[in-house]
Amino acid sequence: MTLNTDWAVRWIKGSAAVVSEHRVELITLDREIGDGDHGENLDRGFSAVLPKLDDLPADATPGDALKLVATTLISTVGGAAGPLYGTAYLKAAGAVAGHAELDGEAVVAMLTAARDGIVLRGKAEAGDKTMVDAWTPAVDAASSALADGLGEAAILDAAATAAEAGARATEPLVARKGRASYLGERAIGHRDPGAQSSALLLRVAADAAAGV
Amino acid sequence: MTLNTDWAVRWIKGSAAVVSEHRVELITLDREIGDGDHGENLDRGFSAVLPKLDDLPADATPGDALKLVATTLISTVGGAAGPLYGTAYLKAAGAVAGHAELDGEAVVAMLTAARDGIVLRGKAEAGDKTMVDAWTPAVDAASSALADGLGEAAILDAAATAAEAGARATEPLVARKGRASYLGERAIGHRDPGAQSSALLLRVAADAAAGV
Amino acid sequence: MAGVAGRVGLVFVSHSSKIAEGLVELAGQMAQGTALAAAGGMDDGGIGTSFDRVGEAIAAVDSGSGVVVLCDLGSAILTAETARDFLDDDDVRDRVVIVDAPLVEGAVAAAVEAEGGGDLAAVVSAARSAIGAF
Amino acid sequence: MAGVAGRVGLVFVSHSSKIAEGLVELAGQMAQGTALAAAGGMDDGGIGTSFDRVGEAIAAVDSGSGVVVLCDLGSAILTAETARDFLDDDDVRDRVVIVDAPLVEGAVAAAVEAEGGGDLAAVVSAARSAIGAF
Ligand SMILES: Nc1ncnc2c1ncn2[C@@H]1O[C@H](COP(=O)(O)OP(=O)(O)O)[C@@H](O)[C@H]1O
Ligand SMILES: Nc1ncnc2c1ncn2[C@@H]1O[C@H](COP(=O)(O)OP(=O)(O)O)[C@@H](O)[C@H]1O
Ligand SMILES: [Mg+2]
Ligand SMILES: [Mg+2]
Ligand SMILES: [Mg+2]
Ligand SMILES: [Mg+2]
Repeated sequence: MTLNTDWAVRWIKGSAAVVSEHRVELITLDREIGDGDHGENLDRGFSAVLPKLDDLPADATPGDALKLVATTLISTVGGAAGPLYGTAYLKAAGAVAGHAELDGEAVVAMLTAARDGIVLRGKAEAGDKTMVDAWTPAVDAASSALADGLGEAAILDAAATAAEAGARATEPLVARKGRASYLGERAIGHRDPGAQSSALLLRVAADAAAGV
Repeated sequence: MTLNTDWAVRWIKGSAAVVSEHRVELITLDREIGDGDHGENLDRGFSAVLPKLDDLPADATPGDALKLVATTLISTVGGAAGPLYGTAYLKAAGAVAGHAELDGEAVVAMLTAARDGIVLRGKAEAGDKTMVDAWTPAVDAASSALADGLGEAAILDAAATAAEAGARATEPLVARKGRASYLGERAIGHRDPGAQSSALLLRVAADAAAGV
Repeated sequence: MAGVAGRVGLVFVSHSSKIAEGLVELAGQMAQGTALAAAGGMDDGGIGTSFDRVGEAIAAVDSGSGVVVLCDLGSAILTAETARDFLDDDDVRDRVVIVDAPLVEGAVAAAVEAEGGGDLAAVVSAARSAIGAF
Repeated sequence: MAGVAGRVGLVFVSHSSKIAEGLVELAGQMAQGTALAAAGGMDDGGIGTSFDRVGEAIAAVDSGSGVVVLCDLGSAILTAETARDFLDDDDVRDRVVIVDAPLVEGAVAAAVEAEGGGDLAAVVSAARSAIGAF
């Protein structure tokens, strides 16, 4: 039941679909406490990834597919999410480089590397009201699920569920990184758009694995 | 031998001529330690004053003529010299408002008000390598000349001579105001363009009075 | 955008018309309901500052709640201060504040504060404390 | 302008192409012999930052003496840092410094220092200490 490149491609295609579907929601969240482009940025980025998937060689690994996402997002997103997600996917790809199939341990390594990449790039800490507040609980939940002996799909499901809770938990926070930090107390009551999109993307990863 | 509106108009027309004549010199000085537009800025400003002199009413005072220069320079110069000289001429005009003719005391009051206007606007102190370094010695020399019982023309001549020395004395200085302050030690050895143009303008004032 | 009732307006004074206009774009992204005006370049569009453009920009964004003016270089501050001094109406003059803050960073911070309904003092202090916020 | 031998080059990263281009104009007035490049806007010119534009701008102004990159907002810094990380040549990467300084004020101060022949460290420190210089 390990996760192969087909899974990775399903995850990426599903990400493009979910980002396009939630475009307006993400724009609205970002309009409240940012510049209102987060949905557009991610839609632009993932739309640009889709045609490139066809060029992946037959023997491409999941890491190869993630690397493709990384470079494409970096080149096309145009907002903070570009370098942040780009670095996340790049580090995730590095963590599973060479693996044709990802077992539970590899999945946790991948998620951990992604989160570490975001932190390396953006230097946000937990509670700063950023996408880190979705990723860190996701990584923690995935590690616990692995320790509990769960399989890949269940690990990703735990990660997604934790990310969703983490995104909701950004609502009462004041932002200390990103544009929302300009708002001070006025950011309170609004969910961080990047945390929300992170939860969406992790849910797609879990859904893509659930069918395996 | 007091100075009337004819004198003021001769001073202004002569200023336009001398600024146009020294355009390249002032540009070159400003290129060394600034952005190279001081000659162009002043030439634009005084050229714009000339046609307006024709609109001065027959009973205009010297102060009215100076006020015309002030508002025109403020609107057209486009660089620091605009608000600085503009404020200088405006305060000078205020100091002699209502006088049809300027005696020595009025001349000193006019020069003092001009210098004070520049300081009020630009907040430079003596030695900051700005036009203040021409104006302050000029005011001091004019006051001494008045105390020595000299006439208007001789007062202005003393002021011009002191301004010329003051402009030269900016050469060894490091700038603490204006664009040249970006250059640090590299401003040493270059004459301040605004101090130089100030000396030129004061010399014209003296020349215009010498004929009286 | 014309002055917005109850809200502080902003004027961006730059030697470059492109910088001033670009700032209206940039700050406007996070302050779509706030009056922002560019006063860049000389009257002929060349590099320099224009007394008239500054005066017009102040008039354009003033709604009675105050105007914050940000400038790029010292000579822009001199032009802005002169334009302020020449305002006919004492009340208007008293509510125009020229802030010595980094232009771009101050503009975005001030725009966000104005958009949030901050008063003149709050917008001024947002501009001043801009740097390093993000 | 292409890289100038022996001189530090500058890159201005802004979400607005107008701001970046205006800065090349403004800083260029006092640094006519220094390589300055605008990396403003997204690839399509919209408001945002472009990884490719930053990379190309760095390559354009690099003469081997170092490149100083100034940015408008935090997300521009993230883009610039990513572009720097992706430079193929380690030597080039080591001489590209992204400075956290006010964009306009830092750009002018850095440009003047580079024009005067200051080395990479001097240009970086000029940018950092820009505010309030004038
Ligand atoms: N320094 C940072 N560290 C982590 N996440 C960040 C940081 N800065 C911004 N973000 C995330 O990026 C999101 C905004 O993305 P986006 O709208 O695409 O960028 P921009 O703010 O440039 O318009 C925020 O909601 C936040 O989650
Ligand atoms: N704060 C100031 N106080 C007094 N004089 C100043 C000040 N700033 C600049 N100057 C004068 O202005 C001159 C430059 O004028 P100009 O070239 O027209 O302006 P800019 O620097 O805007 O291009 C300088 O040589 C200096 O004499
Ligand atoms: Mg955004
Ligand atoms: Mg954006
Ligand atoms: Mg000049
Ligand atoms: Mg100039």
